[in-house]
Parts: sequence; C-alpha cells; structure tokens
Amino acid sequence: MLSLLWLVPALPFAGFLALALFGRRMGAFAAAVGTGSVGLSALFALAVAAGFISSPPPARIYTQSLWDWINVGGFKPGILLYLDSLSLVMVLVVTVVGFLIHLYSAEFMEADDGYSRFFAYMNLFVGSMLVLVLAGNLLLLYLGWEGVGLCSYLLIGFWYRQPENGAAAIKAFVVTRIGDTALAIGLFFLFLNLGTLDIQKMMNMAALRWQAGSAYPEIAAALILGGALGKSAQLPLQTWLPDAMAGPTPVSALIHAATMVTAGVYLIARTNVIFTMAPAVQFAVAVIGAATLLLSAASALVQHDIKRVLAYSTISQIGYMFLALGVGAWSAAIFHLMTHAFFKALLFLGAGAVISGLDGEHDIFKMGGLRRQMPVAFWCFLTGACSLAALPLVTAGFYSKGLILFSAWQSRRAGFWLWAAGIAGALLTSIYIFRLVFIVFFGKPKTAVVKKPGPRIVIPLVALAFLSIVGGFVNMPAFFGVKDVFSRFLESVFPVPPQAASLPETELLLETVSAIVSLAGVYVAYFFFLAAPEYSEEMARTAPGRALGKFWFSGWGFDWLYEKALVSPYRWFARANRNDAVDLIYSFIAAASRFFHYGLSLSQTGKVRFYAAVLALGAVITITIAVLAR
Amino acid sequence: MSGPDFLALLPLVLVSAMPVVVMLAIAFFRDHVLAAALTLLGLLVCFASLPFAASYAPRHITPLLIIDNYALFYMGLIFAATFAVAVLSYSYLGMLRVRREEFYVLLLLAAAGSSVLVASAHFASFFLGLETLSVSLYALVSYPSSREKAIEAGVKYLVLAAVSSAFLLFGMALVYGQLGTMEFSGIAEGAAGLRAASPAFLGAIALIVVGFGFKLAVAPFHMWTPDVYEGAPAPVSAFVATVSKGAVFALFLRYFARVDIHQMGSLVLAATVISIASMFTGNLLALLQQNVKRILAYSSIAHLGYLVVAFLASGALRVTAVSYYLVSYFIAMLGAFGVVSVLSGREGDAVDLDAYRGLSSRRPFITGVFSAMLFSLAGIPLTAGFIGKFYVIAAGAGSALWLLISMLVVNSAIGVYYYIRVIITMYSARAEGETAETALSKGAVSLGGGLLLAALTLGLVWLGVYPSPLVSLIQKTIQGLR
Amino acid sequence: MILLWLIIVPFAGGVAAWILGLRGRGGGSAARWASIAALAVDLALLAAILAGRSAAAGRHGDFFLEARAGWVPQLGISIHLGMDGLSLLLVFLTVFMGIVSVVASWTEITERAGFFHFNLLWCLAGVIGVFLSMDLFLFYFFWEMMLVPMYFLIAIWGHERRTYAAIKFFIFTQLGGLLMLMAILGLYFIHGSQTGAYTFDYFDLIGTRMSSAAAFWLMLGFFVSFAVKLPAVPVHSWLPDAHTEAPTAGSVILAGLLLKTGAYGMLRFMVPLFPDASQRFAPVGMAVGIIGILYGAVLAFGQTDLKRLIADTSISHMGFILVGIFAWNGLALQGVTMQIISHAISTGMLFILVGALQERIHTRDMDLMGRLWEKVPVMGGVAMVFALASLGLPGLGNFVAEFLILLGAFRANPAASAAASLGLIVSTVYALWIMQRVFHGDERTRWTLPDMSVREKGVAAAMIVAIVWLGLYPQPVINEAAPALDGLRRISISGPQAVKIPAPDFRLTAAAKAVPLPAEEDPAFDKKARVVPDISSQKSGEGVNERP
Amino acid sequence: MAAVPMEHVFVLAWVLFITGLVGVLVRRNLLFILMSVEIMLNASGLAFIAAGFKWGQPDGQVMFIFILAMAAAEVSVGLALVLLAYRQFRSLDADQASRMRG
Repeated sequence: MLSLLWLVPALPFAGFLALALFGRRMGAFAAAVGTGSVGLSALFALAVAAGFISSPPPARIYTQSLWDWINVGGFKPGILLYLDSLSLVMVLVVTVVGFLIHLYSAEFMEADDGYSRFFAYMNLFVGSMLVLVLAGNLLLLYLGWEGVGLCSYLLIGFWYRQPENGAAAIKAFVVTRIGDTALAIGLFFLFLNLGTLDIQKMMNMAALRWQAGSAYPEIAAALILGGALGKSAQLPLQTWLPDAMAGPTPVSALIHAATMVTAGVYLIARTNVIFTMAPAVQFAVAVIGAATLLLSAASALVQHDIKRVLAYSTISQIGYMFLALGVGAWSAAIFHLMTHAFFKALLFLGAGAVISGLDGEHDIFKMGGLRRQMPVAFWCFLTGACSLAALPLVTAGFYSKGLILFSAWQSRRAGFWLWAAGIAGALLTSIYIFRLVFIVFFGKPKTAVVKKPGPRIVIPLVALAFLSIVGGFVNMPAFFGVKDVFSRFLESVFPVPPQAASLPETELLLETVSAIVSLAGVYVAYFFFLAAPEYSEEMARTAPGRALGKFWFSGWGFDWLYEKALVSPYRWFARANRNDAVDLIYSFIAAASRFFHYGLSLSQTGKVRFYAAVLALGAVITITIAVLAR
Repeated sequence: MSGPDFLALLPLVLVSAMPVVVMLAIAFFRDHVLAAALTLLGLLVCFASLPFAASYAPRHITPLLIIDNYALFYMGLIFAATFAVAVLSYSYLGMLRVRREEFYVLLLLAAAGSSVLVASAHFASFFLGLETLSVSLYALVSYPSSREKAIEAGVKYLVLAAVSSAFLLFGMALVYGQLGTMEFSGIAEGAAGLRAASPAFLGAIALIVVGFGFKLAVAPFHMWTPDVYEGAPAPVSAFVATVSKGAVFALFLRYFARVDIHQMGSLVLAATVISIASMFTGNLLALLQQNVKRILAYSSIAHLGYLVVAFLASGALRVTAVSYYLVSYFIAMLGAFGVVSVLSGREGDAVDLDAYRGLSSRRPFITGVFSAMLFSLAGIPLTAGFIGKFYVIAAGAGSALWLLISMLVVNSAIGVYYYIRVIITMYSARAEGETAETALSKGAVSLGGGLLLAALTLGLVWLGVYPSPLVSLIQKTIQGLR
Repeated sequence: MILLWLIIVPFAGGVAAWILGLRGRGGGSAARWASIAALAVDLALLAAILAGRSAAAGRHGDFFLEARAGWVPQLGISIHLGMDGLSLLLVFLTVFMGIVSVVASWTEITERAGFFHFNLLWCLAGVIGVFLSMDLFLFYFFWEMMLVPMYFLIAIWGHERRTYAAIKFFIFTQLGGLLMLMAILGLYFIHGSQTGAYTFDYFDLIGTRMSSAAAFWLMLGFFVSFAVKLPAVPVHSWLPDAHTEAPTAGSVILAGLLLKTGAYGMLRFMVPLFPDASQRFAPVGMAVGIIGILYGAVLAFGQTDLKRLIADTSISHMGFILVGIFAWNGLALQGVTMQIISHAISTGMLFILVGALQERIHTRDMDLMGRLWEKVPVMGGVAMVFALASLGLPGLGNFVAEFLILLGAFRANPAASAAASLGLIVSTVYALWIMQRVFHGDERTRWTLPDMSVREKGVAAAMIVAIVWLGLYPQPVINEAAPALDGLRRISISGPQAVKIPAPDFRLTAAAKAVPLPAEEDPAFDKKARVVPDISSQKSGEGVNERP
Repeated sequence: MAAVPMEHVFVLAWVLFITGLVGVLVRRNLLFILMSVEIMLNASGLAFIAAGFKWGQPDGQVMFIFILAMAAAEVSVGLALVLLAYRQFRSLDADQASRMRG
C-alpha cells in the first residue's frame, strides 16, 4: 500500500503535463482530467493512509526514494518522499480538499476561456504542494515550496487581461520570494553546519550537535521562520495575501486558504526540533502570530470585498497557528491547520457561489438577503462562519482554537498575554465573520441572483460543511473524556509539549470563556450590522472612526510603507538608470577621444611652415630631454 | 675589394645598375610596358641574387658598407615591396596623362638608396643612401605634375625633408666632432668610452634622432605624413609608408644595436616619449578621419610608435619583433594602399570613405582584401599583424616595459575603432539615392593588381597562421648586429 | 587528432556554407544545411570521444584526450589541445547551441546567408578552440579570433544601432584580450627566466613561483580580460548593446557561449595559475559578482526594450558565476558549471523568443506589447518556462546552478552568499515583469501574429527538455565535470607556493596524494562549535572520481 | 687657422644652423625657404669641416662635398617643384599651398 505513495504527487503532475500539452484541444474534458487526476490522487492518499494506520511502518516513518537529484560531494539531496503522520495529515488535507475544490471549479470555471489552463495550473499546484509536504529533505521541500509559489502566481494572475491582477500576482510571488530567500539562506546554513538537508538526519544532528539556546539553532530557526512568514502571510510579509484575491475564487479557497498559505506552519512544525532549541525565535513566532491575528482581524472588520474579509481572516487564523507553534503546541497548530482548511475552503467556496450567483459582484454592501435566494450557499456559509467563529461544541473551529488558547495560556513565557491576544482575536473573528453573514445573507436583497449553483458546486460545499463540523471531534479537550486522537496520532512526530501543572478545570474554564466570547461576538455583529446598523455607521463617521477604518481598511498601512520605502525607490532608480550610469564613463572616454581628435586635427593646418615649426619644436624637446634628463 | 666582396655586394650592385639600365632602355624605346617589365625583371634578379650574396655574408666592404644577413633580409624586403609598388604603379600610371616611364627610374633609384641604407655602416653611406632615397621621392611624390595636391605634397615633403636632413647632418657633424669617427662601430666604442655621456654628445645624438624621427614620421615629427600620403599617387604613398620607413628603421636599429641606448637613460626617455606620443597622435588623428589615405597615414604614425616599443626592448626578441612587425606592416600597408590604388580613377585617388560604402556587394574581392589588411593593422588573429603585435608586446614584456605596452594596449583599442569603422563602411548598405558610385573606379582590377593583392592577402594569412619559418629566417639575421 | 578535427570541421563548414551561399537562389538554404551538417559532424565526433575515451588517456590527470603539435617552436608555442570533462561539456554545449541558433534563425537571415553562416561557424570554431586550448598563446589566439566573426554578425545583420554596438563590443573585448596577453607574457617570462624553458604550455606554467606582487598583477590581467567577457560590472556596458543589436543567432551565441569563455578562462586559467593571488582577491571578486547580480537585475528592470532587458539579465546571472568561482570549492564550481550550461539554454531561448517576436511584429518595445498570450499562447507558455528558469525556479536548471553556487559561497563567505541571495528576489521582479509587460495586461497595440511554427516549437521543445532535465536530474553533468573540477582544485593548490602558504579555501580532494588535505571546513563557524561534518572533500573524491 | 679655436667654429655653425631654421620658419616665399634650408645644410657642412680639421682627417671635407652634391640635387628638384607650384597656385607663398589639412 505504502509503496503507492509516489503516485500521489505523480498523478497531479501527469494531469498537468497532459493539460499543458493537449489541454487546448480537450475542451470540457479538461475538467475531467484535472479533477480526475486529483481525485485519483486522493484515493491513493486514502489507501496510503489506510496502510499507514493499519500496519504502521517502523518508527512510523516511511520513505520512498525515487532518484538522486543532485550529488556533489557530500551534498546529495535526493528526490525522496517521506511519510509520517504529519505529512499524512497534510497529504489528506491537500488531496481531499484539493479534490473537492477541483470538482467545484469544474462548474465554477466552466464559462472561462482558460478552462484547461486553469486545471493545468491547479494540478501543478496540487502536485507541488504534495511534494512540499512529502519532501524528505529540505531542498525537495524547497522545490515544492517554490512550486506552489509559482502556481499561486499563475493563478492569481489567471485572468491576465487585467493589469491589476498581474500586479497582485507579481506582488505575491515577490513578497513570498523574500521569505523564500531567507529560507534558502537557512538551507545553506543548515547544510554547512549539519552536513545534510535530509530532514530526519538533520533534526537528529541538530539535537546532537547544537546546544539549545545557542546561536546556531537561533540563526537557523530565524532563517526558516523568514520563509514561513512569507509563505504564510504573517507580519511583516502579509501584504500580498489580500491582493491575491484577484485570482478565481477556487484558487483562493485552495491555495490562499486551505493549503499553500499554511505551508509555513507545516515547515515550522516539520523543523520543530530546531525551534525547540531556539527559544528566542520560538517566542518570536508566538508574538508574531499574536500580533498578526489581531492586526488582520481588525482589518477584516472593515473590508467591503467579501473575499478580502476572508483573506484577512485567513491571515488572522494562520496567526493562531503561529501562536500555537510559538508556544510549542505543535499538534494544536496542525489541528487548527486542518480544521481551518475545511472551514475556510468552505467559506471561500460559499463566497464563490455567492459571487458567481451575483454575476461577479464582490462588494458586500451590494449584497443582501441572499438567505432565501441561495439557501444552500447560505447554510454552508453559515456552517463555515460558525466554525471560524468557534461557536462552542458543534464546530471544528471551537476545538482547534480552544486547544491553541489553552496551550497559549500554559506557555511559560508571557502566557497570559498571548492568551489574551488570542481571546481578543476570537472576539474580533466572530464579529467580522458574522458581520459578513448578516450583511450578505440577511437584510434586503440588493442585487439579482443570476445563477444558482449546480451539483458540482453543491457537493463540495456540503462535504466541506460536514467536515467543518466533524473535523473537530478527532481531538477533544480532556474534560470531555474523549481521547485526543489527533494529538496522539501526531505524537510520533512532535515532542510531548511541556505539560504545565494545569488541571482539566482550567481548561474547562478557558473553553467556557472562549465560548462566551465567540457568542458575544455574534451578538455584537448582530447588533451593529443587522439590528441597528445606524450605530455602526455613526461610529464610522466620526473622525477617529474614519481614520481608524481607513487605516484598518488599508491593512495597517503596510502597503503604503513598502511602496514608499522599497517599491517606489527601486522603480525610480531602475527607470532613472535605464541608460546605465556606468556607461557614462565609457561615453566620456569616447567623447574625450573625439575631443582630442578634433583638437589634433586642427594642428594639421596644411601649412608647411607650421609643420617645420613643430619639427623644430620637437627637436628642441628631444634635445632638452636628451641633455637634461640624464 | 676582393672577389667575394663583389659577390657579396652583388644585390646592391644590381639594384644600383637597374635605374641606369631602365633609363637607357627608355632613351631608346620609350615604352611603358618595356620599362615596367624591365623594372620587375630587374627586381626579380636582384631578389634572386640575395641567397647568393648570403653565402658570402657577413662581410665588411670598405668602411662604408656591411653586407650581413640582416642587410640582405631588409634588401629582400625592399625589393619585394618595390616590386609590389611597381606592379601597382603599372596600372595606376596607365590612367595618368603624363610620361610614365621615368617613374620606374625614380622608383628603382629610391630602392637603391634604401638598399644602401640598410647596408650602411658609416655616416657617409647612411647619408648617401638617405638622400638618394629622398630626392627620388620628391620627384615621385609630385609625379602627376598636373595634380595640384601632388605638387603641394611634393613641396611640403621637399622642404621638410631637407630641414630634417640638415638636422641629421648637423648631428652627424657634431658626433664626428666629438668622436673623430663616422663608422658605427667606432661610434659605439666611443660612446661606450664616454660613459657619463656628455651633454654635447647626447645633444648630437638627439639631433640624429630628429632626423630619423622625421623619416619614420613619429610624433612630433609626423606633421608631413598625412599631407604627403594624400597628395602622392597611391603607389608612391605605399612606397613612402613601407620601404622608406622600413629601411630607415632597419638602419636605426642597426645603429642603436651598436650604440647601446640603454646606457643613455635620457635617450630612452626621449624615445619613450616619442613612442607614446606617436601612438596617441596617430590613433587619435585617425579616429574620425574621412579620408582613407590620411587614415592610413595616421595609422602608420601609430604603428611606428609601436615599433619604437620593440626598439626599446632589449634581448633576443627585440630584432625579431621589429623585423616581424615590419614585415607584417609592409604587407598590410602595401595591400591597403594597393586597394586604394586599384580603386582610384583618373580624377584622383579613391580617398573618400563615403565612397567605400556598400563596396562589399559590388567588389567582394577588394573588400575582402582591404578587410584583411585592416584587420592585420588592427592586430587581429589569422593575420600577420596579430603575430607582429604579439611579438612587440612580448618584446616589451620581456624587458618589463610595462608602461609602454600598457600604452600600446590602450592604443590598440583606439586603433581598432577606426580600422573597423572603415570595414563597417564597406559592409554597410549604401543609403538610398547616393551617387558616390562615380568616385571609385568602376574598371575591373588589372590582372597584375589582382594577383598582387591576392598574393599579399595569402602572405598575410600565411604569416598569421604559420609564422615559424619567417621567425627562423629573422633569427638568422640577428648575429650580424651583435 | 580528433580534437583538432572538432575545430577544423566548423571552419571548413563555414567556408563551405559561404561558397554554397554564393549561389543566388537556394543558396541560403544550402548554407544552412551545410552548417547543420558541419555541426552534426562535430556532434558525431563528440559521441565518438564519449564512446571511446576510456581507451585513450591523456598525459595529464583528468584529461582523457590530448593532442599536441609544434607551431612556433622559437617561442615555445605549440598547438596543444586537451579535453577533460569540463571541456567536453562546454564543447558539447557549443555545438548544441550552434545547431539551435542555426535552426532558430532559419527564416530571419535572408541577406548574404552564406556569409552569415560562415561567420557563425567560425565563431563557434573559435569558441571550441578556446575550450580546448592548453597552450596560453593558442588560447589567446582563439580568444581573439572569435571576435571578428561575431563582430560581423552584429555589424551586418544587426538591428538599428548595430554599428555602435559592434564597435563597442569589439573594443571592449579587444582591450580585455590585450591585457590578458600582457599577463600571459609576464607569466611566460617569469617562468622562462626561472627554468630556462620558455613555453606557453599550460601544464608547464602551472605552479610557477613568483613574488606575490607579480602574481597579483598577472592575475589581475587575466581577471580583467575575463571580467570583460563575462561581463562583470563595471566593464559590462558593451553587453546590453551587443546583445540587443545582434541578430538572434548572434545573441544566442553571445549569451550562450561567448560570455562563458570568460567563466571558463577564470576556471581553467586564472585561479589555477595564480591560486594565492586569486584567493587574496576573492573578497573583491565576490563583491564584484554581487554588485553584478544586483546591478544587472536593476538595469534589466528599468528597460523597455525587451531584448535589452534580457541582455541585462545576463549581467546578473554572470555575477553568480563570479561569486562561485571565487568561492572555489567543489559545490560552487559545480554550480558554476551548471550555471554556464543552464544560462546558455535559458537566456538563449529567451533571445530566440524575442527574435521570433520581432520577426512577427517588428518591434522589441515592450510599451507596444501586452496581452500577447491571447494571440500566441504557445509562445507565452514557452516564455513563461524560461522566465521562470531565469528567476531560478526549482526544477529548472538554473536553480540547481544558483543554489550550488550560493551554497558553496556560503561555505567560503557567508555574508557574501547572503548578499548574493538577494539576486533571487530581484530576478523575480524582472522575470515576472517580462511576462506582465509582454504577455499579460492591457493590449497596447493590436497585433495579429501567428503562433510558433513547427520549427520553432521543435527548438523550444528541445530547450525545455534540456532545462527541465538539468533541473531534475543534473547528475550526468555533475559527474562529467567532477573529475575536471577536482583536478582544477588540485592543481590550484599543489603548486610549490601553495605548500608554503596553506590556503584554506582552495581545497583538494581525496584523490590528491601529493599534499596533505586541509580539512574542508568553515573557519568562521568552526571556532565556536565543532559541528562541521565532512562534506564535499572526502566524498567527492570517492563518489565521482573513480574513473580511471 | 690654428688661431681660431674649435669651439668658435662650432658656435658659428650653430648660429648658421639656427639662422637657417628661423629663415625656414619666418619666410613665406618658397625660394627663400629653400635658401634657408641651404644655409642649414651649409652649417652642417661647416661643422663637418671643422670636425675633420679637429681630428686631422679628410673625412669632414669629403662629407662637405657630399653635402654640396646633395644640396645641388635637392635644389634642382626643388626649383622644378617651385616652378610647378607657381604654375598651379600662381604664387610662391608657401602658406598658399595648404589644400590638404586635418
């Protein structure tokens, strides 16, 4: 069973190749190829999972070496697949969610003239993502890492005719590449100090050779963190994600919500040994996560574009995952990664259904009352919203977020503050998502619905809604008395978190607080955006409200700052230097030569007496030198 | 004078007899073909006598002359170059409305004078050879007496050459006054005896250097060059650029092979200044020049500057470098002026660079030849000029003349600009509506001219690809200088 | 002897092409086929070498073929050709790129096609000569010889400012070449005066003792010459002009091969001849490389002329080569080799695309393009692949190259490597910018143009296969180059002077027995913790150096 | 003769030489220029004779005869040219003959 592993990433790649070469002649068949390859891949993934669980390989690690990639001296990263419980979880998330979204796209993208191109890119993405999560060494991981970045670029700019889409795509690629470069340097550092990029050996080696808290793991962790920040859109590299919403909605669902953006979380979880040895950087991860979740939740609160709300929400939710990573709650982070994949994909797909239903309308203030016109979309979206807001007991988000908050509370370093940030974020989350629900689905209809979702859209929505609810039950808090299956499953990968002396009562208390907070958020949203919208409008009209709204709307001014500090100067310099200042040196030499040429030409007067004079002068000079310079 | 002496002297005797023979022939049968044929034949005979004479070399013949391999080598070069000039002249003169036959007499006289120069070992023979050469050249330069430019060039050349002769003579007189001998070997001994060279002696040598400098057209004694080259008939320009300079340089080297210039630091300095000045002056003046003959004139100034670099070197490479460079320079200059010559029409020489535009499509052969010559002058591989330049730089590097060869390198780069500018012009398409067509002769290249150009090109490439035989030959000439 | 034929065949093919091209009608086509035939013969010769090389071992270490004939014995110049893995790869690349450029410019060249192919093949022959010469004079001879045909290619078949570009190219490279000649001669005389044997032979000159000042100046002569060819900032400014104005085949050969001769020269000559001086110069060399990487990218980003943009990216990519060479360890050198090959393919193909585009719309101005994907999706897709190669996307050859270079450089100088890594970011900017301006975005001019023809698709397919293959399975190339690179590193340390002054950065492999191995470790990091494992030193010897 | 010191003769020769040179430089008329050149040549002739006298050799006088012969040849060609030049330029002004320059 496990030996089928290579097929899991290979199938999407094969789909990509077929679509890239013959896609334009396939017509509607392209969707079958695209979806089919990912579907098959998902089936194989399930088969592999069954095999992995039923007869676990030794040490719960299965590796499959395909071929030698590079072998220079001791540097020999291979094309090596590596399966353990962590990557298995990721593979399942990627293939299953990926398949659902492909299915959704088959209908969603039907009218588009780039139908086959879309599926080609999507297949390439799934393939790359699978390489990323299955990579046995960091270089192969880097290949997948950049590959998904590429697909993200391609799909954000999928509708290439609009320049702003292209700009968003480039921005996404470049900003993530900044992080990637840090990661690349990290790879150099790791290889040269640990002698391998093979993840498992590397971790063993690090534990063996480095002392916890010394400069080596700190540097390595910081560099890896750089990569993760870019890919996962965390402060200060978060600016690309809202703009990335220029891509088709399924793309946002798959890449910018469920899978790619969480790759940073996966990377840090993967290299948890190093982060554990680097307490300073790990704490920075937590702080960055906390800051990001708050900042972007605030931004989500004031957006008009339905997808931008979700985009900020994604950043914020990944902030939670970083928070979890930062406090050493590895499995909590992965747990939230999984549930987030379900409910955020669901939200995006629901939003997509709404957008296509309204003929491409993105502005939530032009929507309204869709509850009746699009009941399936409404119920599914509501499920996702509940899960995101972590409404207690019945949603997956409740369990995963609760675990994170609990872990933050337990953290030895600034535990309370991290928890407080998380809980404040939870309140904001619940407010902004229900603001969205109330504005879009309640109230008066403002735009006519032109299209109802067909079965290929409904099935994924329902499936994801289902997962958004049951996905949390795999890991319940201790006081429920149910086993924390998920954490146990990941035990072989992650070290056991340092258990502070805390009682299940504490956990119960915290869960209760967060349940209350999320419900309160729903009420606040109801009050300000449905029951009494005039209050919120009033608030937004005051000077500080306007300023704050604008500030939040623009994502805390990061774009502005980067534009002024980096992009504009770079562009200005490149333009100004178009003709290459260095060339001036040579132009000057050429000009000087011309000058001397004309000067000397003037000396050739054609007058014989002048020539004789020069001759005489030359004679004088020669004699002078000969006599005086002895 | 013994029998072997006469045999060793045979080339010189022959080449001196030739003008007389041709003159007599003209006196009886005034015929262009006959005169030309006699000239060519005579030069061939002279050339053929060289190996014969070589078997009796080296040999001092009277205090005036020395026949050694070195002298014979340069005589061979002179004969060959004169032969080429004569071939070119034949078709060139065909266009002129003047008496043609005396041209060959003058040409042979000039060749005879040059031959004396390269074999001279004494101020007197030096002076005689030089003046024989010069006076013939005055007449040759202004030979097309109906051309205004030719007369102007003749007058300029005459006045300036006479002045420079006066410098040279005066210098000789002063040297003689101090050392009491006019033989080069005696002067060398005397100079070595002087040790802390006296200012008077250095001044006298400097005057001689001025005389040499004028003939070699190195800066700052170069002013006449472009005007004379432009005004003179193209074959004569070729002669002035090659034989006249080559012979003088050969003598220059012989002279200073005896008198060790490196004992006289100030002269080395003067020569260095002259060399650098020549390179820059020549190349910069040529840079944007539109007149092809003037370009070649300025180029020759620069090339003599390069040669001085080799001259300033010491060691075995010095003579090899100079000789090899001179051979490559001879071929390239003869070829270049040859091209100008065959393209020239009755009204005047083909000097306007614009007229060369688009030549490659109309005259591919000529274009190819000219390109090869220019590439050689620029020192590009596969041509003799490449090896020549390599030798010069090698000689300089071998003597650690880093300043000079750096300057040479810089100047090569400047030089490349105008050489390839000319080439580019030939290969670029003619602009619409231009009618410079008339400026260049449309007539077919004469058989002789064509063969000559082909032979020169072949020689150029041969020396560029397989320099070894010539190097061996040159190395045999070195002993005579020690 | 077969080595000599490798050079002679293109020469002869060029002459044949010229003669065939003189016939009016059909002459062009005949010339093209003659060129292809000549290059195919070369390819066959290479195949023969590959097949039978174990039998014929050269005199010198890693050289499996050598040929030697007298030339100018008076000066100790001989026609000494030698081939090791590095040369083999580069000659192969030359022939490959030659075929590609002939095919790519099949319809572009209509005027004087015979002469065009003559120049093309002579240029290739010169490049092959450069890659095979083991005599410094011969090397210089070929080095200068390839300029003239390239000059003609630019000056006759170039675009608007061809004259300016051709002259600029010629003067820059000529000046550089002459500086190298000075250095060669300096070395020649130093060696000759010490040993009494005046020779230009590479193997004899290696290990010449000299004062460190002399070594520095001579090294500098070589460096400047190679830096001009490479090109490195600030002597790069001939490149944008030459590449932009050259016809497609000219640009392909310039970018693909001529620039690489500079890299090759540094690998083969500069460092092995002057190991200590190069090592002392390394920080400066790396700095020059880094500046090149960044400056080239900035320059590229500022352009509106598509071809000029691509030309400027070469400056950036060649900066990596400089960094790699001055890092001078196994990883970096393998990276340099990979970069030489990958960049030839990626940039070559980009130039072919620009050429194809210009043939169709007669402009290179990106302000006039935009949204071309709509019209020519295949071309757009191909362009995307090579734009991505240009920015170093993993899975394509350039990534392997740049990663290895940076990895090796990190060992030698972490700060420099980190700075050079910024190149990964700036290259992204310009590469995506190309796609945005040309294929995406607004339609600024309404063009109607056909997509790629079968011939063009064939070229593109070959290039894509090559670049992907290099990206996913570069091992054959690495194995081929390994003994040669190890050999270079060995001779660069086993010279007499190197024994005196142990050079920590110029390491040798286990295969070298003469000198005790300095441990391959990074001094900067080693002080605090003994964490340096055995990386490339011992294993590279065992792993890839086993060929007899 | 012995009464005249050697140096004086050389000084005279120098003076003559420079006089001639200055003549070449300042005179416009071609004929005068030629005459000035003759003065320069004669200066060297004088120097030769003096040098020959100093060393008691005939060589100096031989050289002087050579110089005379050469000067005659030169002048004959020179005058012919002057004649032609006059025919062309209708003037003997040396500065007139400056069609070629640059």
